[in-house]
Amino acid sequence: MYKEIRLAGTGGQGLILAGVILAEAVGVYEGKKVIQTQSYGPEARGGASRTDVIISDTDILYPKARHLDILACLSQKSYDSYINDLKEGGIVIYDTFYVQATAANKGYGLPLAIRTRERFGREIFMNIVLLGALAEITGIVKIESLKKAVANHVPKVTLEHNLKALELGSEIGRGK
Amino acid sequence: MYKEIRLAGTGGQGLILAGVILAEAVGVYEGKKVIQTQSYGPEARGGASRTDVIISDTDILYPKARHLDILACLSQKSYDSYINDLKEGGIVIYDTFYVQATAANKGYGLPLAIRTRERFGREIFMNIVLLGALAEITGIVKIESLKKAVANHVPKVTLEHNLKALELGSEIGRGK
Amino acid sequence: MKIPEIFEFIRVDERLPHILCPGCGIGSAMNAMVRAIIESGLKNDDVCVVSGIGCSSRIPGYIDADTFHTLHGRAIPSATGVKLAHPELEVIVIAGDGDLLAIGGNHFIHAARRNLDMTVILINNFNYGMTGGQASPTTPQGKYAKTAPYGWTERNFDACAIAQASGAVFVARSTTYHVTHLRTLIKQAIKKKGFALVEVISQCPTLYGRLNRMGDAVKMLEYFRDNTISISQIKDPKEAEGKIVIGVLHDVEAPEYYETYKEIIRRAQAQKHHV
Amino acid sequence: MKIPEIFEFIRVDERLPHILCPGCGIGSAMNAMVRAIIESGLKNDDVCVVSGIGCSSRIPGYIDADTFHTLHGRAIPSATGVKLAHPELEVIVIAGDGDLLAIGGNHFIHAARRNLDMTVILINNFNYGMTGGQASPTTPQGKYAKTAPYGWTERNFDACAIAQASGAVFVARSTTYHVTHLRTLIKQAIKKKGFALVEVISQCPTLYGRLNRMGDAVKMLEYFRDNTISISQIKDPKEAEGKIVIGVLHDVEAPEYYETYKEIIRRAQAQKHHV
Amino acid sequence: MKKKYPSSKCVIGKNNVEICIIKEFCKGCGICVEFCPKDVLGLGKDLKVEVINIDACTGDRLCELRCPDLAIFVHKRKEG
Amino acid sequence: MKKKYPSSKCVIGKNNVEICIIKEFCKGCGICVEFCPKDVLGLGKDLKVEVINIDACTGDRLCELRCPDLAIFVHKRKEG
Amino acid sequence: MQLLSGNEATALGALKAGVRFFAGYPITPSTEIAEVMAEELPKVGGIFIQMEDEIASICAVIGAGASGMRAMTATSGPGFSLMQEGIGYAVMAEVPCIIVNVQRGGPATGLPTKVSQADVMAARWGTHGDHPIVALAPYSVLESFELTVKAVEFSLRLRMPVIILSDEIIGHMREVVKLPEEVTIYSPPPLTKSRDEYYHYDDDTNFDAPYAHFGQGYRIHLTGLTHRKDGFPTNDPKIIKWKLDRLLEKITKNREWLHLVDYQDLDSDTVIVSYGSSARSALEAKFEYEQRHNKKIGFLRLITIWPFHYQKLQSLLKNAKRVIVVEMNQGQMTREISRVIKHNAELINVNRYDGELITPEEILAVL
Amino acid sequence: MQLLSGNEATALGALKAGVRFFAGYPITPSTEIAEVMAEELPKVGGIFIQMEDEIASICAVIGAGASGMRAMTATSGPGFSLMQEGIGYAVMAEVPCIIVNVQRGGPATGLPTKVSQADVMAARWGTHGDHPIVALAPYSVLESFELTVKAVEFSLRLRMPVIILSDEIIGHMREVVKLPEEVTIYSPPPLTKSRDEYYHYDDDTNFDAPYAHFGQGYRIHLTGLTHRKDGFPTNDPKIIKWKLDRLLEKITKNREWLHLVDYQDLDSDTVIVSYGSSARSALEAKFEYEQRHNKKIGFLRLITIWPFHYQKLQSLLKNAKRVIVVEMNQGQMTREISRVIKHNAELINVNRYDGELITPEEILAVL
Ligand SMILES: Cc1ncc(C[n+]2csc(CCOP(=O)(O)OP(=O)(O)O)c2C)c(N)n1
Ligand SMILES: Cc1ncc(C[n+]2csc(CCOP(=O)(O)OP(=O)(O)O)c2C)c(N)n1
Ligand code: SF4
Ligand code: SF4
Ligand code: SF4
Ligand code: SF4
Ligand code: SF4
Ligand code: SF4
Ligand SMILES: [Mg+2]
Ligand SMILES: [Mg+2]
Repeated sequence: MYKEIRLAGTGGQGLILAGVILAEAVGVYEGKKVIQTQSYGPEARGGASRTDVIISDTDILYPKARHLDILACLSQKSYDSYINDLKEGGIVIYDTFYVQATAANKGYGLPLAIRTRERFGREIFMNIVLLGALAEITGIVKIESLKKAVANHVPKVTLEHNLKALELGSEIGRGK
Repeated sequence: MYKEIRLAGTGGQGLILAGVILAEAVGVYEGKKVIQTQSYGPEARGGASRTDVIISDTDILYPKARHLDILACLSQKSYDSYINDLKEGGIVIYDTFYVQATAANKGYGLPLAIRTRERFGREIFMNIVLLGALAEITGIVKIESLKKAVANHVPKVTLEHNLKALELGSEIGRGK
Repeated sequence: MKIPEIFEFIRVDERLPHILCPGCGIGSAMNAMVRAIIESGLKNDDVCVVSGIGCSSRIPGYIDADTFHTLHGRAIPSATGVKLAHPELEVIVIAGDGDLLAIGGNHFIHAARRNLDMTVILINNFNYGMTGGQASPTTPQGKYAKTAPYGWTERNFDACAIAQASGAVFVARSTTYHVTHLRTLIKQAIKKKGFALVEVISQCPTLYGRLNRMGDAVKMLEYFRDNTISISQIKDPKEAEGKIVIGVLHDVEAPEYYETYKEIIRRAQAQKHHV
Repeated sequence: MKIPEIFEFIRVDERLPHILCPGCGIGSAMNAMVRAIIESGLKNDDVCVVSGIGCSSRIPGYIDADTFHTLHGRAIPSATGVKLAHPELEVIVIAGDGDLLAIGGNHFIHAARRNLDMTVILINNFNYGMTGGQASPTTPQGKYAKTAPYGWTERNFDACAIAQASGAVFVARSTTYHVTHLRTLIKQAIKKKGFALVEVISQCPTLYGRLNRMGDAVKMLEYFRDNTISISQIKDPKEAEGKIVIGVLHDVEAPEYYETYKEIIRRAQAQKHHV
Repeated sequence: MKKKYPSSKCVIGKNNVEICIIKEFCKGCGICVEFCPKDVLGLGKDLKVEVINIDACTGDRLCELRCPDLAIFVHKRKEG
Repeated sequence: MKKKYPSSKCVIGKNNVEICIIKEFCKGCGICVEFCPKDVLGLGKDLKVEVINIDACTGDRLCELRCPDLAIFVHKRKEG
Repeated sequence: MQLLSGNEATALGALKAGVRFFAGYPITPSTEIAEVMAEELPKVGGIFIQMEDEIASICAVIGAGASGMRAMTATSGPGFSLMQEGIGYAVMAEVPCIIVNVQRGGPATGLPTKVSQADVMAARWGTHGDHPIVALAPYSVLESFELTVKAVEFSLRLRMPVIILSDEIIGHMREVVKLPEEVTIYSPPPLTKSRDEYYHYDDDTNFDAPYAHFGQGYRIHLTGLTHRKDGFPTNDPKIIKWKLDRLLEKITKNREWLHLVDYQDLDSDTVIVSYGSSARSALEAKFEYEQRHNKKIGFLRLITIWPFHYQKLQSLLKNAKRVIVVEMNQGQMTREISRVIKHNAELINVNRYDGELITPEEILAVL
Repeated sequence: MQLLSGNEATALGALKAGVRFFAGYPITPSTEIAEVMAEELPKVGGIFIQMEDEIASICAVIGAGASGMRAMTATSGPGFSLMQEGIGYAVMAEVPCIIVNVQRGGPATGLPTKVSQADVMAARWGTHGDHPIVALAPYSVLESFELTVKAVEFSLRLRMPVIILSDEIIGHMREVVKLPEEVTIYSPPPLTKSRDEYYHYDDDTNFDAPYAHFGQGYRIHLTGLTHRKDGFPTNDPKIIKWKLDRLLEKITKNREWLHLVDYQDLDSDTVIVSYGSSARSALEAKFEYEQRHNKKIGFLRLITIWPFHYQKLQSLLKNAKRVIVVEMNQGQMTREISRVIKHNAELINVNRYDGELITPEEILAVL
């Protein structure tokens, strides 16, 4: 198995953290080889931001994703930039509020932003919601593993909300 | 003609200035090729200090004196360090207050310090006194040229004293 | 709409929206600065805006004038070169607390000492924004930062006090809540001949605010609103305790550097040339 | 003779006579410093003397203790490393006005801010001695220096005022004429927990004195004697005008850096280890 | 290069005050909304500023002066 | 290396005050000479310090404390 | 097993190796090292201090290093340039300490968040004067940990600064690693000489020897001026030469154990030479090529960047007909390699210096 | 005719070339340059400012250079190390300025009053990131004057900093010279484009082109971040590569006129290569040898130290069977020369690094 995953959007959406959590979930809790990298600009917020996670049974050398098995986009710019890196048969997931899908491979348009706002008032947990949905849709990681990884990476006071976000994502992923 | 001259003593005795004046006198006012270098330590006063002046009719490349035609010493340490660099037949001039001559070539032991103190109360013009004596003894430079060079290098208010010092040196050099 | 006057001084096309976070006070400070420049009667080509590196230091890139984004901490010496080459330019330095007071602290005190005519706008957001929220020389004791996970125990600088002790002729402070006041102070600083400092207390909601649970930009501005005292209102120093003191803190006259340098030129030219 | 006690603290053999000029005040300051160390009850191995580069900075080489001749301007940050590694050592920094206030100015204000326990002895001879008499941040306006052939027009620092504004807890000044007073101040500074500064007004007869026709060392000391006023004697600030104000200028209590750092260690250790 | 100015949307109130918003610049921080003394402004669904009560606007321009993103402008139309 | 101490020359006055001079260290700056309140000291032919009036010395050690070169030391011999 | 970034692993390696002093100034992409140190050092009673700039940071580290602490700082390009004077001091005064440079794009402020390997020559030649240096380049998260432990050892053995030349990719990349529970940690032998017999720079103390530090009662004198074996300044040409030779010999006499290198299939005609993150692309390219063409490609990875061991590399590359140097700069290491390859071997350069990690495809294109 | 030191001649050369801004910080053995500037600049209405340190000095010089002034600073080893970050900025932002480094012994504080040539590599590689540089080494008082004039020209033509690598011997040595009354002084062509058409870093502006400076109404933006042709920051890999190539091409496209070299008798079997003050010893040795042995010795003196023109030097040295590199360091230039000499030619190193000028005797010993 060798899977290349990219999560992309704008700075401030917490995608790098999402990548770290995903990597830890599959790497530490599911025993896979994993490598996570990121690419971001000088902006703390607002600029383009992306993270690549490669999951494999064997050693991973080149750490960046090249032929995407999974692409998740939370901004139009990132969708436009990376949709062509998607492999034939690859899975694309995107937020319907931020992204207008243009590719033939329509993939999964999900109401992540809207549902997150509905639930939490702000988009602050959208990254985690995305992870839940991605887990359900792609099966690349177990929700249980994500839960453990989330617990390692978010402040204790927000853990409950984050776990709820994961559930929300999983609901969305399951089409609910 | 190729003459290598070294003036050596301790920092604060003004020997580097003396070297500069000597170089300017022969170079600018007597049309010779000349090069002047110095060697000194970090001390503003007290450390070893020396200046080399090379005078030639042709271009001078290596700027340091190696086979001294003339050596003038105002400290025992400098005498001991450099007396062996004196050529056969070279001229050594030294101050009798500071230096105990040990070499076979007895050279010219002069009461520079004592006479300077007598005349000026302090040793402050001893460097210029030395130049006067050196000019007389070696004939390497004219007193007239030295006078002009001195005028370029000392504050106006001290010019008169400096010219007197030159005369004193020339007297000492002439054995008076 | 009719084109807002402020846009005459802004590199609107391609460059905006700027890279700063939503609600970042640096934008409000820029807003005030540009209005102060305009109200001072300066035209685009009369001004050079200089900065170091940091979020605050990104401002020059948005100003439609000669702009100079130098090295981290080096805005002031770089601006010194510009000002001495073009004394007719109004040189404005904009700098973060890290840029001006940490790595750039020495240039800051020496520029104040020399009293070369420039206006320095210090955006004090109590942390290093650009690098992700580390402690800075203005981080108050007890606050959290990425390099102060147990709370910051170092004492913090009062930039205004140091500027004054170092020789600045004009020293003032305001906040991003008090934008009208701030604009007036910047105008005064621009007008002042000599080294003038305006410290702007500003919010970094993304890092400092978040790490210290201070709420969003709005909450931070409310804090500035409610915890400020004007220097002119202080009767007993006790009243100022725990408050941000705003207003003109110091304003004196002293010979400006370039003016005195002209005197050197005069003396030198009175003598004859070597060259 | 019986061996003078001061020689216990001096690297007499081979190292003396030192490289300083005849009549240089730095020697007198060293003399006072060593006596202050001894009278503070410190032994050789209790002390580390740290300096940068300059004539003043040559002093550590003569002190029979751990001594650290660092880079130009960097005595304070280097001393910071020593002190934090060995909080039990009495760390004394000795620095020239160029070293401490020009290239080293930033470290100076930050050390004052942090209030790490150290004693800084600033030998202010109003110029860069080691490099041959250039102007320094303390050169008074109107004076001559190798880089001020037409007279210095820049304003000068009051190092004590800056130290105080930056957070120093003990700030004092004396001169090389007032050696007994100086020794007492250094003793107080050593005793003080936190960042303590003693500024020593000192003569550089070879350069500053000569360039400004101030006469020899003796004449310069006479000047110090005749133009000094003790802080305790000033009733009206006018009296101090044009005078060198000596004495303890500032003495307050504030938490020392390492003490507060211990609190961080306590907090950190209360949580569980990662490593 | 010649300067290109962004486009904005403006609304004019009864009292002749015009509020113009450049959506593209607005980051939805809410500062203008929160500190408008007359509750003239709000955040829309797109999380950006919008005018919700133009007629209350006094034209004090506090929103314009505080906006970190130069996204909102207020001016009084000359009467008549 | 073991420490070697320099040698000095000492004179003792009537009042049991001993002044010791390390010629090798003295640079002849004259500070001790000039500021000795009792004119005890002078500069010699070698331009270095020398004691010229030991009996006037009060033992106030001002010379010792001011000497930049650690070249002069004063102490009072214990009586008896 | 933990998911760690290279920067985190560097910090943990340092802690494991006994580093108990960290002074630094934040700079992307190295800052996480400082942040981990700020959190972890107090737990073990160590010192974290954020200094006012990089100059102060390196000086504080030197001060602590000279006081017997294992001390470290971490920075990136601009900060590294500022530290140069201090690094030279540590070389001259022979103070062990660790400088991590997580390379980003330059020159100047350059590309703060993007990768580069363009500080290879600055690490060797950045400070003025003749000076040797040791620099190590990790290529994985685990190696970031391991090489930091090694760097501490090298620095203590040689009494000199050691530079870790990491890069943005390595520093920010996360991998799942199992850090060793125990690592062997070097300590210099105990000082047996008394103060009277001790010379801080004696002829036999330039490596693997005991030495004193501040606070031990040896009353040592450190200076950046040229000095004698007792540490005091001198202008004596003979002693100066002795001193500079002494510094150089630390490297020349210890090349064998200082020079870490990793290689495979060097008997192939074509050998790829690389280091740091670009070596990952190079190795990937090697494997992809071999899979497609059923032909071996040699691979040589420099772990020790400096010293550059000419003889050893010459012999390792002696069979190569084509040497391909893969690096993310304009050819800095290529300059060195050009001097060790056979005269008739072809030297090919695969460079990239636009802030992006070099891709296996770019390397495959020349294979 | 005047008796001048090399440092004085450097200052006078700068004045002659129109340098009207000097910011510096005193350091032996360069200080006389600042002192002459302090005296002379006000006479011609120029600016002398003594800054608080070398970092401030280089930044002020860059500020003035970016404002259209011919600006210069002078320093020595420790100050040169401190200036590295600023030099990188000047390269990146393309600001013309002159940095004089009067070399003394290093590393660290080293030997303040003694000669060295050990900053050759630091001049090339001192700052982080890929960056080209130009460095010129005078070998006489007159050449100190002349090369400063040249340096100003090169710096204006290439829009980049130029380093003058003098040394303590050259700087302090006095010779009687006749300075030229008139020198031709380069000025960049006048700007004809309007502000709307102007790009500060357009494709055709990397050398010999007009460019704007502050205070001219062009509203330029300078940054040390990687930037587009309009000066604004970008992370776009294509543009970054364009920018770094642009910088490099300033050197690669102009090597011919940048590369100044002086030579005699290169058809001899033995050729001595040297530069700066050691070239004086080398030339003396050549003549002494020829006098004694009636056999010619080749002599090649590098005036332009950087760029190092491989092809040209290769062809100049193509007949040499023995190349003797004479320099006062541990062999820095020898590394470069080793790459241009014939494979079977012998490379001999005459080094000295003890603070003393290398003697003709030392060179004669290997001839
Ligand atoms: C020499 C150097 N050191 C460190 C950095 C990294 N750096 C960039 S901005 C910054 C501090 C920013 O803080 P501040 O000046 O307060 O500006 P803010 O972002 O808070 O507005 C630092 C440390 C750098 N660019 N250069
Ligand atoms: C980085 C650096 N810059 C400059 C110098 C040269 N330098 C040596 S000492 C000194 C100044 C000395 O002045 P000060 O600190 O006042 O000491 P003083 O000699 O007057 O006691 C300078 C500029 C240096 N050694 N290192
Ligand atoms: S990180 Fe802080 S200072 Fe920087 S732009 Fe964001 S809010 Fe503003
Ligand atoms: S130059 Fe001045 S400061 Fe230096 S030793 Fe001489 S008198 Fe003292
Ligand atoms: S203040 Fe500006 S950016 Fe913030 S919501 Fe209002 S218009 Fe938008
Ligand atoms: S101008 Fe004043 S009243 Fe009108 S919207 Fe803005 S803040 Fe509100
Ligand atoms: S003060 Fe010291 S050095 Fe000066 S004359 Fe007296 S004994 Fe000699
Ligand atoms: S101890 Fe006092 S009285 Fe005696 S010689 Fe010294 S200064 Fe004069
Ligand atoms: Mg800040
Ligand atoms: Mg001084």
